[in-house]
Amino acid sequence: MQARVYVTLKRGVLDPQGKAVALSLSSMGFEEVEDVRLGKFIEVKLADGSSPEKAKERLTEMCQRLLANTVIEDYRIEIVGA
Amino acid sequence: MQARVYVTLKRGVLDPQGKAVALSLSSMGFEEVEDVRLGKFIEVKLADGSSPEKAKERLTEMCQRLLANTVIEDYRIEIVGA
Amino acid sequence: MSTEITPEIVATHGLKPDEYERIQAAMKREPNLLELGIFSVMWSEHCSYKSSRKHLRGFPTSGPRVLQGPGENAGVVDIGDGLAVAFKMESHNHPSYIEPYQGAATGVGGILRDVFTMGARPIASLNSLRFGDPSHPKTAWLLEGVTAGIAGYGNAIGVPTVGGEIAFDASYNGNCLVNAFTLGVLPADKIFRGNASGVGNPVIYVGAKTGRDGIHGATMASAEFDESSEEKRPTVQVGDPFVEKLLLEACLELMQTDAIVGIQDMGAAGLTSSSVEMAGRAGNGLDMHLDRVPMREEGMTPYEIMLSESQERMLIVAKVGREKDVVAIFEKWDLDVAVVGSVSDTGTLRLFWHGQLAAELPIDPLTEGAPVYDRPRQRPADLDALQAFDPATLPAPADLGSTLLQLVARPTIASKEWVYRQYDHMVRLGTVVRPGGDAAVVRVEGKKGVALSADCPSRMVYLDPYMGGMLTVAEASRNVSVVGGEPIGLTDCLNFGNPEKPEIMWQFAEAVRGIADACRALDVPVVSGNVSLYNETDGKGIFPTPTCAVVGLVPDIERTSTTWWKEAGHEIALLGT
Amino acid sequence: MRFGIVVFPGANCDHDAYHVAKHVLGQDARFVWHKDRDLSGLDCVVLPGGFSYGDYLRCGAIARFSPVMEEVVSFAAKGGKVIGICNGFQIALEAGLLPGAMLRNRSLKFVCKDVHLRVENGNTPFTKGIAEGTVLRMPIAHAEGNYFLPDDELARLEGEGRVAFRYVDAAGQVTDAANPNGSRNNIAGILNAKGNVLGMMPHPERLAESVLGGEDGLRIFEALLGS
Ligand SMILES: Nc1ncnc2c1ncn2[C@@H]1O[C@H](COP(=O)(O)OP(=O)(O)O)[C@@H](O)[C@H]1O
Repeated sequence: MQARVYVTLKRGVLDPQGKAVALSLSSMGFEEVEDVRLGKFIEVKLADGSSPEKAKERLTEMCQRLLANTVIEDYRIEIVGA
Repeated sequence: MQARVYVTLKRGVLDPQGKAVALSLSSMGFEEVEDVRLGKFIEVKLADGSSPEKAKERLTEMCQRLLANTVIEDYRIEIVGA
Repeated sequence: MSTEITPEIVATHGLKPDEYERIQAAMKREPNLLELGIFSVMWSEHCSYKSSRKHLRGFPTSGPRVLQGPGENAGVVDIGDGLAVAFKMESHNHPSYIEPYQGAATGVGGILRDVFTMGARPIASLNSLRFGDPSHPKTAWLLEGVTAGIAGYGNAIGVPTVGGEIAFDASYNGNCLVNAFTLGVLPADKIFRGNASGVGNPVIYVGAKTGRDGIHGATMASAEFDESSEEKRPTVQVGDPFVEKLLLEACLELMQTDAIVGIQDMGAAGLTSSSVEMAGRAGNGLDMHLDRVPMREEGMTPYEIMLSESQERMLIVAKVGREKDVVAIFEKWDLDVAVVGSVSDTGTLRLFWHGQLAAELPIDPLTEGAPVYDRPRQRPADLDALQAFDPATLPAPADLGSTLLQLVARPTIASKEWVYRQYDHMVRLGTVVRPGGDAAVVRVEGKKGVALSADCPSRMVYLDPYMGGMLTVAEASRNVSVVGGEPIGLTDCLNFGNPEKPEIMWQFAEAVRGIADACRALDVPVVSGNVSLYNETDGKGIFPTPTCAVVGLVPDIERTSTTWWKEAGHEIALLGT
Repeated sequence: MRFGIVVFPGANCDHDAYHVAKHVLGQDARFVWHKDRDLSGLDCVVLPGGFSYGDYLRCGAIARFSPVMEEVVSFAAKGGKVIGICNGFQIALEAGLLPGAMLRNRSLKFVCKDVHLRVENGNTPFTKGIAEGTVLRMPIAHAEGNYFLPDDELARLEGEGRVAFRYVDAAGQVTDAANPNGSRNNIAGILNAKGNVLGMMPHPERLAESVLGGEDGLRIFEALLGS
């Protein structure tokens, strides 16, 4: 089983990286770029044998404890290939 | 219009961060974790007025030139909310 | 702005009922919410030093070398040949406990700004850290986050982190300490101050845009923690060392011109403290148009703009007609810049929002007129028992060798290489004596250098605050002198518990008295410092930790000494008692 | 010799490179602003260390789009000498001046310390007069110096003698323990095919004065002067 976790900065939290990337894209000629936010994309490979529900529960715990910094970040979990 | 870009390390390129995360997860009691790969999740807000096809083309160019380093990284583009 | 000010609103602003009465008296009317917010920030412990001010007056703050004592963004000491050094230490304890990486990072960013606003180029940083028991579940997470945050910010901006200290003790379990020090060099005759002089001069905002970061952080830092504060998590400030590096270069470039009369960084309490303090020092007033402030988010209110703690921002007062020089330099460095107001002779701070007057406050009550408390003090009842303990009554260790090994393995005593390896301690080509010894030595110019050390034997301060205060100064001065530096100035960061408790207030007053007496004895003036109170969780205070950083002048950097044994056969001597 | 030191926003070793070129070596040196394009009269362009654009997204990724980089690429194509140090090496990789890419250090931490380098090719403008096999002490200070190149290209790089320096122990042996970041084949510095572009993670400018602890780094600059 495979899980995908998307970790993004909370709304309102400064994203220095995104800002720098947006600026650089528009100075490279991509004027249509209005905003860029940088987050993490985490692929987790899990041992088979558990249900998608159970897996999601465990992933939530992993996010809370390690994968995301919940003071400034939100996360979203997707279970694939169950 | 909004685009999402997923940048991941190519298979075969060692992922020191992913390895470290996998190790700490299993030492925290998440023994079901077999492997972790860390990538980037980039949200790009685009000015309206272009087609999703055109947007995808532009995004591909952004990835090739800046968002991904194709020596070590792959990327995938999703256009949403057209 | 028509919110009615209820006792609850007053309380959530950290103001006591009698303080609110004083505000009404000073205003001669009810304040509105924006005005209340500004008072709450200016009268917070963090900005007003209301519990500590009385005691700090006992420090010796002058001397032949002192060019600027306490009261400015940083202290400045003459080092001869037309050069001076500016330095200060600041705490970022509460933010670091909530989000260790960003808390520590923005602490470094803040102290750097304090130094380069004086016109000094930062050349070295130190930090003094305290964490809980190594086995406490949060300790490792805090330690990793704090050191990574210091590294992340300091390395990126390119100022070497050359030393510091770290200690672990259970008293810091719920309240880590992160104190950051920076020193910079400047021409002795070109010191910039946070002064809004010259009626009619433009007030200019530069740096990063304002967001809703850490609103109420300054009042939070002055309130004791309880279980729920981890829930209440305010919007944490995120640092951007890249923007700060641009801000540093742009400010120093601007200071080469004669376009500005005053400059101050927006630290905790952001636009509020910078504007009020600059006006206060000059005895002037300020008019500001808040809608002209560069904003990062939509729908921000004047209240949020005034209380935001967004990082990497500065307020500048320029000479009339020189606005374009300021704008040109900041645009060159891709930074935001906006003329937001002007200096007035009204003695009041007037804030406008799209042309409407949104707040009008007299400056004096906000600064000089802030409350000063002589809080009750009492010697802790258990101190006699603690002091009566005679270590000689302990049985001698059976195996001295293994006891020694156990001792050197204690995290507080063990090598800190794990930490300083993560800090770029060599950038700028100045680090003559690297971390790992008693004090670092950094080249200033030619053969001239400075020796730097930050110390605090906090257990000693706990057992005897007066003696502990003296020992703190003695230790830092000794560390500086053994590498070849003559102590010429000191900055402090006084970390204590809740000053409303008489025992804590007594510890504070005694420690300050000890520091002051030792400084007098060693002829080392206190030129800057910072007070961090309410370092308590659930009623349990930390060890009193009045950290001191001493700066020593090294006349010849080729004549310094280091701690390690050099060669077999050399003789070993033991000095002192 | 005339050195030009590029100033990228966020670079922080630009003054260090300038100091060594100008004050330690007594050579002509000038800064080149990243938005300028004038490299005329320069013999050697230095891409200095630091955190250009905060190292955001990837180290060097944004800086390589600075206007000056187009000129640096053509300067190198015409045989001009270019040395990229630390972040400058990363920028050179992103710009395609040199092959490969940098990954995070395997420790995942920033590491600042002295390491030992072995000179692998003594026949370059940057190592002339230093015998192959010479061991030099030099500081590193980076979080992403874990050099990566796919197998086939790595074999070619090695075969063409384009590895300039390798991390070794004090005795000059290539060991895993002496590898501070996980770089493939302990690679610390590489050359382009023509040999006029050098990228290296260690900072030669940081050990160029005895009062700072050593002068091994100076040898690279001295080799340049003699070339
Ligand atoms: N937080 C820190 N940051 C940088 N260097 C540190 C830090 N903590 C300790 N060091 C360095 O490690 C060395 C030993 O520290 P410490 O054991 O606290 O010294 P001492 O016991 O002599 O006061 C010193 O050189 C000090 O500067």
